[in-house]
Amino acid sequence: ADTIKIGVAGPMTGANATFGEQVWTGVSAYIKDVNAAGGVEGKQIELVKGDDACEPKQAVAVANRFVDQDKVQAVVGHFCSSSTIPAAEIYNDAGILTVTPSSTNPIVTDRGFDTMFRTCGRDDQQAVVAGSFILDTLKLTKIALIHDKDTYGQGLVDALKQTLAERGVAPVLYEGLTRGERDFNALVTKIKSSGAEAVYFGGLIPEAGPLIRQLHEQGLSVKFVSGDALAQAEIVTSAGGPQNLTNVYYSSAADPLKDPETADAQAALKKENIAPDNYTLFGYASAQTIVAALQGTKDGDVKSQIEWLRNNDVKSAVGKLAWNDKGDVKDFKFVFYKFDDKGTPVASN
Amino acid sequence: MRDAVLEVENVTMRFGGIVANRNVSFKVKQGDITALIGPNGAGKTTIFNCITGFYRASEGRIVLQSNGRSCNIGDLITKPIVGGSHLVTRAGIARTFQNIRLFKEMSVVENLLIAQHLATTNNLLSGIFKTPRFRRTEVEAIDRAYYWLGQMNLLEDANRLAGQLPYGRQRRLEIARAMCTSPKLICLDEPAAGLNPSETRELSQVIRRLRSDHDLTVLVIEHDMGLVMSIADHIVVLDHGEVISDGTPSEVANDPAVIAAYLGVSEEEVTA
Amino acid sequence: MDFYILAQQLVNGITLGTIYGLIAVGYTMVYGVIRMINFAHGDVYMVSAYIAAITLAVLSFFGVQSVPFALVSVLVITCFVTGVYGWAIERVAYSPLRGSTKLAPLISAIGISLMLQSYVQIAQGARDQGVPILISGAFRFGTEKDFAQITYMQVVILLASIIAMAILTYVINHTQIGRQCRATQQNRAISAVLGVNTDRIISTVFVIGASTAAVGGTLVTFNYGSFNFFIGFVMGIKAFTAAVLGGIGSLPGAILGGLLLGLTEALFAGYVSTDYKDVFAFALLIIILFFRPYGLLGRPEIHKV
Amino acid sequence: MSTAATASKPLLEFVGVEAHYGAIQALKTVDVYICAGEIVSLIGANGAGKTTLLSTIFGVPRASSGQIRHRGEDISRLPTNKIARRGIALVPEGRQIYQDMTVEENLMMGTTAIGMSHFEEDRTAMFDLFPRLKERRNQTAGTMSGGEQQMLAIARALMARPELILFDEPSLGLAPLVVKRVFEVLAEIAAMGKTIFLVEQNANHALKLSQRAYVMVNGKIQLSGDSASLLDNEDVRKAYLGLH
Amino acid sequence: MENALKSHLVMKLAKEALFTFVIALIVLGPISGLVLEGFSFRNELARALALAGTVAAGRVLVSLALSTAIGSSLLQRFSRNSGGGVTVKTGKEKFPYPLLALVIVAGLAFPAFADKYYLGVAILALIYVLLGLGLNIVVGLAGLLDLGFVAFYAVGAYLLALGSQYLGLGFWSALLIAPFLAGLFGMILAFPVLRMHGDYLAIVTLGFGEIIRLVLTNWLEFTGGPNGAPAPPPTLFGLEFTRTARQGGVPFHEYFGIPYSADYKFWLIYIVLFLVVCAVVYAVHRLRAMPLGRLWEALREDEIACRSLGVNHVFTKLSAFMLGASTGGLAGVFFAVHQGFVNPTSFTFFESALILAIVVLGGLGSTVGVILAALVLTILPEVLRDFAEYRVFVFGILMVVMMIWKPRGLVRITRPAFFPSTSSATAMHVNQPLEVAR
Ligand SMILES: Nc1ncnc2c1ncn2[C@@H]1O[C@H](COP(=O)(O)OP(=O)(O)OP(=O)(O)O)[C@@H](O)[C@H]1O
Ligand SMILES: Nc1ncnc2c1ncn2[C@@H]1O[C@H](COP(=O)(O)OP(=O)(O)OP(=O)(O)O)[C@@H](O)[C@H]1O
Ligand SMILES: [Mg+2]
Ligand SMILES: [Mg+2]
Repeated sequence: ADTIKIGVAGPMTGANATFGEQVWTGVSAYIKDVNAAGGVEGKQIELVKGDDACEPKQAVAVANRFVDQDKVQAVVGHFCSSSTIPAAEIYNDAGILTVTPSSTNPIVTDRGFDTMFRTCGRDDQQAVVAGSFILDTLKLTKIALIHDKDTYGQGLVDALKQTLAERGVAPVLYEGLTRGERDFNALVTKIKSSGAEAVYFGGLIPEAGPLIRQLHEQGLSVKFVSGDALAQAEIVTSAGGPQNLTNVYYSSAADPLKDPETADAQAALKKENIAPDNYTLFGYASAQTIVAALQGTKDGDVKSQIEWLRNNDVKSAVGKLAWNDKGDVKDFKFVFYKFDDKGTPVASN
Repeated sequence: MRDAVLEVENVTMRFGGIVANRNVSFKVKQGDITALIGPNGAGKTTIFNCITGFYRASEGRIVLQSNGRSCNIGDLITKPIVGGSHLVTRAGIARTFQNIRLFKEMSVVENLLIAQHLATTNNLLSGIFKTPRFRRTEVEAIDRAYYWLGQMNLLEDANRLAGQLPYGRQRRLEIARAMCTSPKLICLDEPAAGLNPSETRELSQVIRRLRSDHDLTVLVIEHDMGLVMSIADHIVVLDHGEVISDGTPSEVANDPAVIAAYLGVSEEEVTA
Repeated sequence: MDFYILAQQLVNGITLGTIYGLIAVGYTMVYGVIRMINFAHGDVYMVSAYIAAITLAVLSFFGVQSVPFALVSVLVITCFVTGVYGWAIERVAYSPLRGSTKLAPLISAIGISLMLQSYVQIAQGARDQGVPILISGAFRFGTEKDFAQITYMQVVILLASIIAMAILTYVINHTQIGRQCRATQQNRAISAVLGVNTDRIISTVFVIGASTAAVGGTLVTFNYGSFNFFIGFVMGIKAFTAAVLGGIGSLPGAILGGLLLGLTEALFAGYVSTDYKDVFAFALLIIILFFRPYGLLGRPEIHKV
Repeated sequence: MSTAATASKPLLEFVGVEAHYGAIQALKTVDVYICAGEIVSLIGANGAGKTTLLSTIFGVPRASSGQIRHRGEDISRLPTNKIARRGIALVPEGRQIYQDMTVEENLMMGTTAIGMSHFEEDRTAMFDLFPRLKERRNQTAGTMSGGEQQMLAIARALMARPELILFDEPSLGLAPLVVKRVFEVLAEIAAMGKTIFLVEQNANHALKLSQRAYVMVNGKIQLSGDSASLLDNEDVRKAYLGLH
Repeated sequence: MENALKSHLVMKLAKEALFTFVIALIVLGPISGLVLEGFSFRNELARALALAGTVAAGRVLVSLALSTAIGSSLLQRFSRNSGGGVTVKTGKEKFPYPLLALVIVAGLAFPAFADKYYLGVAILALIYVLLGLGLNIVVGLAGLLDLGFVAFYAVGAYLLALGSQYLGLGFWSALLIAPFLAGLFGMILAFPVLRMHGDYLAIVTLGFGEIIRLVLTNWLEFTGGPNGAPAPPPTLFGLEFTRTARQGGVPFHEYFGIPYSADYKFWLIYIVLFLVVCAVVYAVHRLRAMPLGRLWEALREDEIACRSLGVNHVFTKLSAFMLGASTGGLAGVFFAVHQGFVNPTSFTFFESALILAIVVLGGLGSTVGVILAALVLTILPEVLRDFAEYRVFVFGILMVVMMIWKPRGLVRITRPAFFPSTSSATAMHVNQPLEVAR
């Protein structure tokens, strides 16, 4: 073929469409530059969009389509862990390099599929960081754990619960809320009556925003800690404005914007007038990873690509990435952020 | 002396505050055609519904003598889990409705086959694998349906949708359907309503034939006094939910209470 | 302490329940006239949330400062635009199906629901949106540490809902148009013969349903401050549940059903488990319908045989 | 046929009307006219198409060809509710009262075409005509007996102060006493100067009451003429009066 | 005269266009014209005007097309079409055996020509055929509006996933157990449901479906919660379809000494599924000609009349629920084995709605219709992939359009004709009493 096809799979429709959009934006921004610079080995890269709406059923269809119809050589995706898990099996069978920008569930790489890599962290890594942040930095021990009963959120909270248990701390509250709802007042009152000093929330903005706002409205001054899903600009509007974010912290990759390694990517995005949203960066980084592997191996063989990724670093939009044998990023650095009075995230401590 | 097939004893039926039947008692004798008449709203349909198990009488009891056994309708419909009005049909009472209730989007024959399901329902597998026994019962059921269509003069409509039939034919089909459950007692609620005089005459012959050829007892509600007077052996008159008269046609027709409440005219004028 | 927690949960439940009730009204009324479960209703509510936020943004762009004025004008404009939505949807997707099977409009409604969601997503983006806090502060009862509160916004919600419901109840029970609605519900063919413009009545009902959803949508938007194109789904199912709980077709039933559902959720979440609160709510629904097959205030269809 | 009507201009006129239910043709080139102040009856066997004829006036089903003229205007394409507002009322087959409304609300609905201004007055008149309804004014109509419902249906139609009233088998399922009463009421209504178009199975009563009549067979008008002459017609007597 | 007519038409069209434009502007204006950005907005009014203009122009075009001769004749045919309902066969129709044989052969040969993507789509389509057939028993035949059908689908799918995890069940044993287990769930649901009428039944089934999904989501220890549970791949006589044996057997390709391909697994699933679908189609076809199937339909038409004929409506409904549920359970097993992984997001209310759409679009009660509709509604979203994010939008529009085009479904229902066994049958049985099981 005279082009190299790369599939980009994620939720382009449905409840999580906003993330799919970000990943797509990031990937296409990078690939555009690569193509402009002559492509890989003189071949242009062609992107194929696959919408799985975060449904496993569609994820499998998309994966089969990528493999059999579009004959892609690599895949960025999928977004949700619950989509990545069934799809990874198909890519692995077909020998296609797969890099997910966002599936943090440990199972994704723990199943021993060689072709599976991720540019994001793992829930259990993030949980360890969160545990020590709450216990050691904030020095709080009465913790309420709230999740959204979804793969990402619950995975994170359960891992944290495990971490806390290892430190001998039991949560004062462990509850799951329902995605799509907006009224968490009952839960907030329950948090209040539990006497929690910190709330750890595993979930996404649509629920995190109202939860933060309602905590404020009911006059609770607990610390609100959450994961990398909060690294989105709309948390400010969603939570009702910067004044509600004073006690909010979230962990995310070490601020890519500050990392000198990411300067090129920053500039590239800025040139295109693209907002450096969290998953735009991870999408960008995933695309960089794949292109790097393709350029580094040249023979088009997936085995050597895997080998190459295990042995080389990639300078990416989220910092320098290196992988272990499972496909997880080595020493993925999570850093905690809080918000200044304009609602811009700043590294805490 | 013939036995009573059905005994209605002191039945009272209330709907909230409204008393639709008060202390109604009458007997239906084996092989008789008994007519139930009375002004609109007298409670005729309501007592029918009690007899056929669609309502549970608030007080009193209704007893059916069938195959040498007597069964209490009230007990049948209140049996736990399996109970219900369908047991009343199985005990031998069939009925038609004041407002026709056919399976409109099914064919005429299918309407009759459904009425025979008790004889034809084999187990699931025999039907799926078309066992010989299944085929035999199915053929028998179809033949029986055609027999009743012939009896009711509906043969040419056999494979039309029931809902497409003209009203008069729908009435007859409803009777044929009821007959397919092979009842001991058939309850007809205003079978002649909407029929013209010649059709009504035909209907009265059908009813007579049901009684004579098929050993059937008939209980009929009707406002057409011509029909009632010509076929009934026995008439029960209800007014305001109570029995005001009970006897032979001539006794009832001359009962001043009945004339005042219902007929409004003397008997001669009615039969003329 | 416990007392305040209980009081707080009651406040939470009642506020939530009122909103369920407002949205449930749309289901109940539409069901009443054309016996159809309007599955697109939740998404009409979602659209109204967007319209409310857009209106507010436009008002503040033109420098409107007064909060009561902003609130009232947002409410009015949102009701109007959403009402037109209700009207248009009925014309386009349901009225051509009049007189066909009962389920055809149901499927059409599902199609409309997908369309609305997708349309809003494409036009406005998938990300979460928000509105600034307009009214803050609360009435507090109790001590500095132990207290129950009702926010001013919650008070506004309750007042607005009560007013909306009172107007609606009056219209349905005591005006010509209300009687015509009920008549059309019971027997459309004969109503037309008596001179009722049944098409207009059906449209009216859709407009009323959409407008009450818009009241709900506006209040929710101001109270919770955030929404996205997907909020219609969960709210739709909840409100539908409330409508059935109260007896679908019955206006007071919708309110009662909403309140019951809201309170159940708040108390179960507060005292037992948030995880299983929906399981409990649905189980309660099944149990109530088992003993009252027509809902709490629903009138049984008369089975005069 | 329609030329016969030139003497007094017909109030309602069917000119070559046909109607279909899906593939079934229910009316075949029907020509019928009714002049103001007349009582005209239509008799025919079950399924002849009598009800269909009445319903096409209101456009359900729509006439597939031909015209239905009211005061000389073609109304066959008007929406149903507009037709009602022209002073035509129907007492439908099977009563069709509002089951869940009270008797009184049913009467209120009857005024839809003219508004509520005469309601009190007309209601009193109806209660005089049907004292039974007065007793039951707050009962849910669906729980009343057939006869009571029929009276309510007639009263409801009268509430619109119509000029032309269409009756579809008003005696169906009624006790003899009530049938008598209904026909008395029909006569009273006629005496008020209203035009009546009566569809009946009860040919005897209908022909005695009306001035002119039509006989319908299989969707076609087979016979028409003075009621008195039809009463003497041998075929009519045989088929519809049950006499030999 | 001619001119007057024309200008009248033009006036009418202009009015129509203006009206549509104004309505479209009110409806579309705010959402597509003013895009929210933070607490402020971005002006896209040009887009809104363009959209409203397009809508108005479309409306005018449609009106114009309909006012032409061809258009109006189309419209007439269209309205005729939708008016028709059920018809009875004449009894002379020939059963299309050659066509049937062709379909079966083509179906069996399909994997030989298709790649994995087409095969995957075909498997999904067949799963929905199965689901449609199951729900058709409940909704189409018995007339019970079930909005929680997905519950039984979930039961089947989780049976395989959890069964293999806890009990060591494999694909084949799950396939055998699933109908019974799902049927049992159907029975549990049926008891509270059967007292209810019409739409109350709908909400209770919806609630049941949600309860099942919520329990699957919340009961972390048992079901794996949102993370779901893996489902084992199928085996054939103990041979596995994985690259290396995992369930303690021999891999298929090693046994036959052929190179490994992931396709074998899908071939097996497809063939088994196809045969199961054929069997279910046959069973449903038979059921409709059996007393039980007829009773379901009678119950749909008039429950009171059924009771007056001695039909135990409770048991009859129960049987419909259970058989429908069983079919749904079967479909679930295939889904799980095809996905290799199940989690609650596959069993949302939307899934129930989609299955219902299949049944309604197919024509309530029509088996052929359900099959067609299932194929259309599963293949359509795949075809629409080229529309990218407009996919769902277009799908929604098509759903509405299809309903308006064929409100009674793709296939018209016909009723079988029956004839007596002999011409003199009507004279028989005169005094032969019916042997009724009392
Ligand atoms: N389900 C019900 N709920 C309330 N009242 C009822 C119900 N069924 C009947 N009634 C009342 O009981 C009385 C008797 O009604 P029923 O239908 O038995 O009269 P009927 O004698 O059959 O009259 P008709 O000859 O007009 O059919 C009526 O006044 C009616 O209002
Ligand atoms: N909704 C319908 N769909 C299909 N066919 C119909 C429909 N209504 C009536 N028909 C058919 O049209 C024909 C005329 O029916 P119509 O009801 O007008 O007769 P009718 O003279 O009023 O009879 P009846 O005395 O029984 O009231 C009948 O053959 C009937 O089967
Ligand atoms: Mg009666
Ligand atoms: Mg008629």
